[in-house]
Amino acid sequence: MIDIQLSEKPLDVKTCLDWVMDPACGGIDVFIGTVRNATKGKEVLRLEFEAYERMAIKELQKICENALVKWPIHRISVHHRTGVLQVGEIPVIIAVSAAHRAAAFDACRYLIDTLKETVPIWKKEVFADGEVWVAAHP
Amino acid sequence: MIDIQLSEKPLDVKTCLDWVMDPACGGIDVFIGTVRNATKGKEVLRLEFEAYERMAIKELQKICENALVKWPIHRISVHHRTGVLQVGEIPVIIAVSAAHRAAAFDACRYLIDTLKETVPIWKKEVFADGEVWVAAHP
Amino acid sequence: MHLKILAFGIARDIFGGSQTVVEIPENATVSGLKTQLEAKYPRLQKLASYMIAVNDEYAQPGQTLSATDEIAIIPPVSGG
Amino acid sequence: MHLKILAFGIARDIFGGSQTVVEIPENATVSGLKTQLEAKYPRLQKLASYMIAVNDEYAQPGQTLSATDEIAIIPPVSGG
Repeated sequence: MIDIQLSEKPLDVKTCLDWVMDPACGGIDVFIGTVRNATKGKEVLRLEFEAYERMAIKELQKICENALVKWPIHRISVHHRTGVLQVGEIPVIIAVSAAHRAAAFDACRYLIDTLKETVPIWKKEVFADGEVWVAAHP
Repeated sequence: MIDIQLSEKPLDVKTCLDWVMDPACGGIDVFIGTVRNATKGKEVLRLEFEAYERMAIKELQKICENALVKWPIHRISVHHRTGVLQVGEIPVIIAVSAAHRAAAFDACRYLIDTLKETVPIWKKEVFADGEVWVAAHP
Repeated sequence: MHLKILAFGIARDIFGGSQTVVEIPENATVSGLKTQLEAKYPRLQKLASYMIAVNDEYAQPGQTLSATDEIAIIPPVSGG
Repeated sequence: MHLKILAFGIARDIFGGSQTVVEIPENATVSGLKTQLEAKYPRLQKLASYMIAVNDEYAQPGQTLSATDEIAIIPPVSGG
């Protein structure tokens, strides 16, 4: 069972947890991304996220389906934020429930690693003296 | 920075998250144990947790300090429940924040794996037709 | 044929807008489109990489394009 | 000397209470205590394993015990 959301509004960890909780599950692993105040020693003022929304949801659906095939997990919730985020805000939450914890950990890590590689979402870091699209240039 | 609690009252994920969040962090990994409705195909009615409290806190402190030495992580929160828990309730929450996600994942997994090996807390599974201290016998 | 190309992230900055239109022969491939885009927008060659998506899927270089496809340029992603 | 041994989990069931008292020679070791406990409570030998803790720390087999130590029997743990 897969729950995917792209949202311009603040993400809520409890919503994701409530969705993945299941009486047949013994463990849940949750990854929560947060906006850091600095990158490579330079102060970050805010982040701006942009998504190719329909394709992003399709790619997220694919990686979640892959995870359900690769590991004995029950439920996955992936919520990703778009728009302007301040330091401390949450760009992404990934929650995975499973009967046994190893599968939940492995699947959660696979999901965030793969999301960062394939899902068409872009992040701009805004500094006091400029801004940069992350990963755009070598 | 380490936050350890043993509690007879229901655990709260948000409390742990709020504690580990930090503007210098880019990611948080959280493990949440939940009481499963069955073990080896047999229906579980409830779990009963018992701790050797002072020693449990001391052992938890040790493994958290080890994690802070082994990985570049910022904050750790470990809350463990004692007493009687129903199916779906939360025996344990472990939250770890870090600048980069790999360290948060590795440390969180180390903490739950090691907790289950060394921390003096015991769990009794109660079935309709009897009860058993988990792991007591070969 | 005219192809409308959607742009996101840094590609939007390079195109100077959220889409651009190119004139390209019938049955042109993804590779052909990339060549044409790079001629029109040389800054694309400075990117770490970029992909073309056709109808919400990553496209292969040899794939042919049609005027009815939804085509997008996907610069290096950085979600999460 | 008299030693009071705290018990948890299945050890509490085996002792029939949250502690037991054993009479043991001065300077007895952890190993010696285990031998004596197993003689008094043969069910301990059926456990997957068990440890002795002295003053809130896991103890080594050769460690000597004193009457002022807080001693506990630690059956296989199963937290989490």
